[in-house]
Amino acid sequence: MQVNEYKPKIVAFCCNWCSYAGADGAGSARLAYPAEVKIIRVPCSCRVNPMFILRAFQRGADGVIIAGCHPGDCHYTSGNYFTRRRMALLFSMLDYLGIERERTRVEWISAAEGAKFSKTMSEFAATVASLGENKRLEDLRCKQ
Amino acid sequence: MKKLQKTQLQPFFAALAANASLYLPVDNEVGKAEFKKWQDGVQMSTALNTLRSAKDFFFPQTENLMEFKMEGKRIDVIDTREECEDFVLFGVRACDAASFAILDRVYLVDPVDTYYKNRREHGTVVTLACGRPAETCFCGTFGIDATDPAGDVTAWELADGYALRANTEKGEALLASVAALLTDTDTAEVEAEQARVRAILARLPLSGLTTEGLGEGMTKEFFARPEWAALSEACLGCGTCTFVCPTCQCYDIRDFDTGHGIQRFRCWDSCMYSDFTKMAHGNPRTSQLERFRQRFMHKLVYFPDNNDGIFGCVGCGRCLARCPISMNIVKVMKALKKGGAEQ
Amino acid sequence: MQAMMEKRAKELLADGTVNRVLGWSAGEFPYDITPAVFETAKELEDAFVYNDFCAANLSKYLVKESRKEGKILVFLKPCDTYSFNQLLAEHRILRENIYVIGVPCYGKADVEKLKAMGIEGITGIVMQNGTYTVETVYGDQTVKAADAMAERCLSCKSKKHVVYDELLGDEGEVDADCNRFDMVEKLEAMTPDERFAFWRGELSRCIRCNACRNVCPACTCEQCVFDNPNSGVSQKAAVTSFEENLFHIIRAFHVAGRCTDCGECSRVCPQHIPLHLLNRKFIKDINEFYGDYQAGADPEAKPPLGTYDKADREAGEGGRH
Amino acid sequence: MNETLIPYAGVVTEITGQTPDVKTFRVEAPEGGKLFEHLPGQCAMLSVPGISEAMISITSSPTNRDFMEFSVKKCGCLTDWLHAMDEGQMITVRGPYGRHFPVEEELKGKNLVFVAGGIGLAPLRSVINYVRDNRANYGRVDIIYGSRSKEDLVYYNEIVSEWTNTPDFHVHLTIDREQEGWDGHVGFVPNYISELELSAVNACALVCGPPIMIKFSLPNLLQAGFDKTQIFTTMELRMKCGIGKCGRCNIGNKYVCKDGPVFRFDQLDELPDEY
Repeated sequence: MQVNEYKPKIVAFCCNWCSYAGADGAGSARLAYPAEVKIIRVPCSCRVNPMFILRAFQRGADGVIIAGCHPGDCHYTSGNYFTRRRMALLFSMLDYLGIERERTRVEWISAAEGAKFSKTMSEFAATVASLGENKRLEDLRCKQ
Repeated sequence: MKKLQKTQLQPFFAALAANASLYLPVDNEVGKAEFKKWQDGVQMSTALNTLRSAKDFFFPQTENLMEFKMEGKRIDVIDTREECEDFVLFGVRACDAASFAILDRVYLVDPVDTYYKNRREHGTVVTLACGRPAETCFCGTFGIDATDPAGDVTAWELADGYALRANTEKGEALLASVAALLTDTDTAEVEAEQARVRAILARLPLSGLTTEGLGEGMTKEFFARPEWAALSEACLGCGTCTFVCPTCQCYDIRDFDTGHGIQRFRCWDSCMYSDFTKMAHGNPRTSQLERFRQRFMHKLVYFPDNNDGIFGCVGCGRCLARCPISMNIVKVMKALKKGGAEQ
Repeated sequence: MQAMMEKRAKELLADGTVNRVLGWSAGEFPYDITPAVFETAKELEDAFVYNDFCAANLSKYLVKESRKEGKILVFLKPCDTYSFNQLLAEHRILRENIYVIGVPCYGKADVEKLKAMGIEGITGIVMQNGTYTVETVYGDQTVKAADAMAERCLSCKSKKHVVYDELLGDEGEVDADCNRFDMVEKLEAMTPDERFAFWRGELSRCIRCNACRNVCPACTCEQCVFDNPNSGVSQKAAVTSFEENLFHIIRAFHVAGRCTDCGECSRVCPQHIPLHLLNRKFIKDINEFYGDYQAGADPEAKPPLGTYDKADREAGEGGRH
Repeated sequence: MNETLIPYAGVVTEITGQTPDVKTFRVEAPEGGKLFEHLPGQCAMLSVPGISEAMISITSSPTNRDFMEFSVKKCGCLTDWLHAMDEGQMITVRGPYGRHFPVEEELKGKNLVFVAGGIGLAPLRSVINYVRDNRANYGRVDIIYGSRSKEDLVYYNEIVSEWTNTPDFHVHLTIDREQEGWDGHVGFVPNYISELELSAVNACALVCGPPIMIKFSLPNLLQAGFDKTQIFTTMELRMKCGIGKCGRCNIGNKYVCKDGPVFRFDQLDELPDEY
């Protein structure tokens, strides 16, 4: 009998202008990234409000990553700076509540950084995999 | 009448728990009483009453009603009801015991709410007469005797033990199941205890509060009264009073999409909330005054109208203790009566 | 102080400076005090009260009251003035319709503390010289006022009024050494498992009555996200532990950088959940990450989440971790 | 034991556009036939799981043995969804709920005056078709029905092809404003009542429409000689349970879902003026 290897589910919120294009870049350069990473395109990383992240966990995500333009390169000038502050506080709060902080991450990935995209996602997926299933922010109703 | 020695309390709990889940008031993390499941070593709280009422056991804050499987254009309705397990509620006070009779008048009348009925049938209620009532207590206003509560079994705490009296068949069965721990006794000790507590009840600050001038047929008299404006002025529109109330019975039905089906659940609702009556094309109760009025008119007029004069309040005093702005049914009753007297 | 306040209120009503007074109204017992609007000297005489149990922060009522006709007098305790300033900064109240009288506060009492001492059946409380003589149906008891002080007042950040038109009594001072972050630090020092267990224990008691939200002077949205049926968040029932976490994280997050730490959320919680510990965590983090900031201290100050610095730390970086 | 909160699944077998924002949905049991029996004026809770549940009046007559019909105006999440769906889709239905029009009691043997505005004709249609199918039991029938425009008249085809051809049925249509291609009456329903010189002798009136129409129609019916005990209406409020337990649809001590939705006007006078 074959034992199914645990694959974490990962939601990646990607900024339309850089990280999403970065994912494209990874694809056209044939750089692999884990299939468990599900990308949700957002107009800017600062579009992601804490509710999005929590709901992703509710709906079965084991890890959530937000990928945006490098600081200073925001298409809307300053969006990612706000993201940085908000997420710094949110992540700290999750940690305060005893929820594994490694399940959330912010990364800056430009349109040209296909390789970074691929590497970051693989790394993040591995980190989340080592944590195992998300139990502390799960919603039992959504489990099969 | 039976008697249980104080030293036999834990064995008594153990014997009850052997036949059914036993719930009783237990002090929680912050030193407040709440009903929790008994297991070996759990001590009963000495608090007068639990923070939340006991209604949860029959009308829980949330419960799944049914599920739906959706496939293409097809819908399958899945009845998820299950037979509830037998359970015993120990240490319910007279006020909460009276609230069950009020909930029954809503949920057991045709068409019967089968979810409620199921739990009601499987629950055995052991009440505990009050020994040290608080200033917020006013169950006497509604004709409830704190020294002789209803329930399947009534218990009185005495100096060296508990007196127990079965009131129903369920109660008889319960006492029979623990007969080995009980001895026969007469009513003298209980009567002395009742007399002691009745003397305290008479001295409570709200002991003089009556329902005179309230109740059936008073809709027209009270509905347009000017007092509602001042009474509701500070109301935050939260649901605290509703959710700690043992008789508040309104609910909402909502659907939750689990990703692999739809769960339809029921949860407590509050008439104090702005969306309680909101419809697609508008809200008939637009101000907090209207919502506040609805809550108290329901308890003091509408419910008696539809239930042979029985009030929708049992005087447990939880809203007096818990309202963030200290507005409550006693203040409302007094203001309506005072306003009436002045008119 | 009560007599002095009542006198000033009557004077200001009489000379037409204001047409209403927002204060506290006596209740059935010595401690169940309700915020109320008084319109006449007679109403003030009948019910106006100011004592150690006047805990409610009146500033939020001004959102509604300052939009009514005429000017309203409001009595604000030091911590309430921070909420007032914050509401002002957010354009939620109309300053020109409000006359603020600052009133001193030496810490408010919490009747729950009396009850926790086993004092029940309270019929009267005589407050004098730092002691409470509590009259009960079970006999009188004397308690030190300090022993009955509300938890939030034990770590009071400031006895200074940051805004007023008139001040009764002496001006107090900001207490930079207040130990209000002690409990937050204690939690931070725990292991994640301990923290998780702590918060599950606390938050699992939540009954989603929304009292914390509705009382919060920073929660003044016309429509709350939790009231939007399309948000997929149920407003009135924490069906699962997830929803309990979600509600409290989002509630605290939405007031992060705006919460003045008035402590009303914890005061009103019927389940005694220490909600202020969530808000204080954000306040402490903001201080550590972006420099000391006290919401409401200065209505002109830039809110920490409404601004940024290019050199800000990265999310998840640094600190204790 | 049956639980009234648990609905039946029914199939929408036919969807008919009535006006730009009203559609009529024919619902049958999956095995064919009706999901349950009802009486004219009663309602049912219609739902699409995951969207919402709402109380909708049953517009078909109980004399129809094959199916039930619901006419729904597009005005919220559930109704938007219903309007967007295709035939063959299943929905859930539970009921019947509420008190019906007293077709076998007070209304029997009487002359009937129906007064309706817009979608308000939906609950009355159930009575009208019941009367047509039991024609001998009732006297003269007057139907006064108005809407904003000709396009907004629901059941227009049924009215002109069937109702007007029923013996002693007198249909009076009106629209709010002049419109090309309309040579009928123009004006508001309440005024039309006065113009028609109706007889209140041995008659009952059934009124349903927007609150403002009901408000102005009532005095004109009273003027025409009707007593409040001769006038019936049907109401709606937000409902969740449909059985008088969830606590939100009350007006005073009456629950619209259980004690209504059909009320006689003298009964409404007993209730507080909440709405």
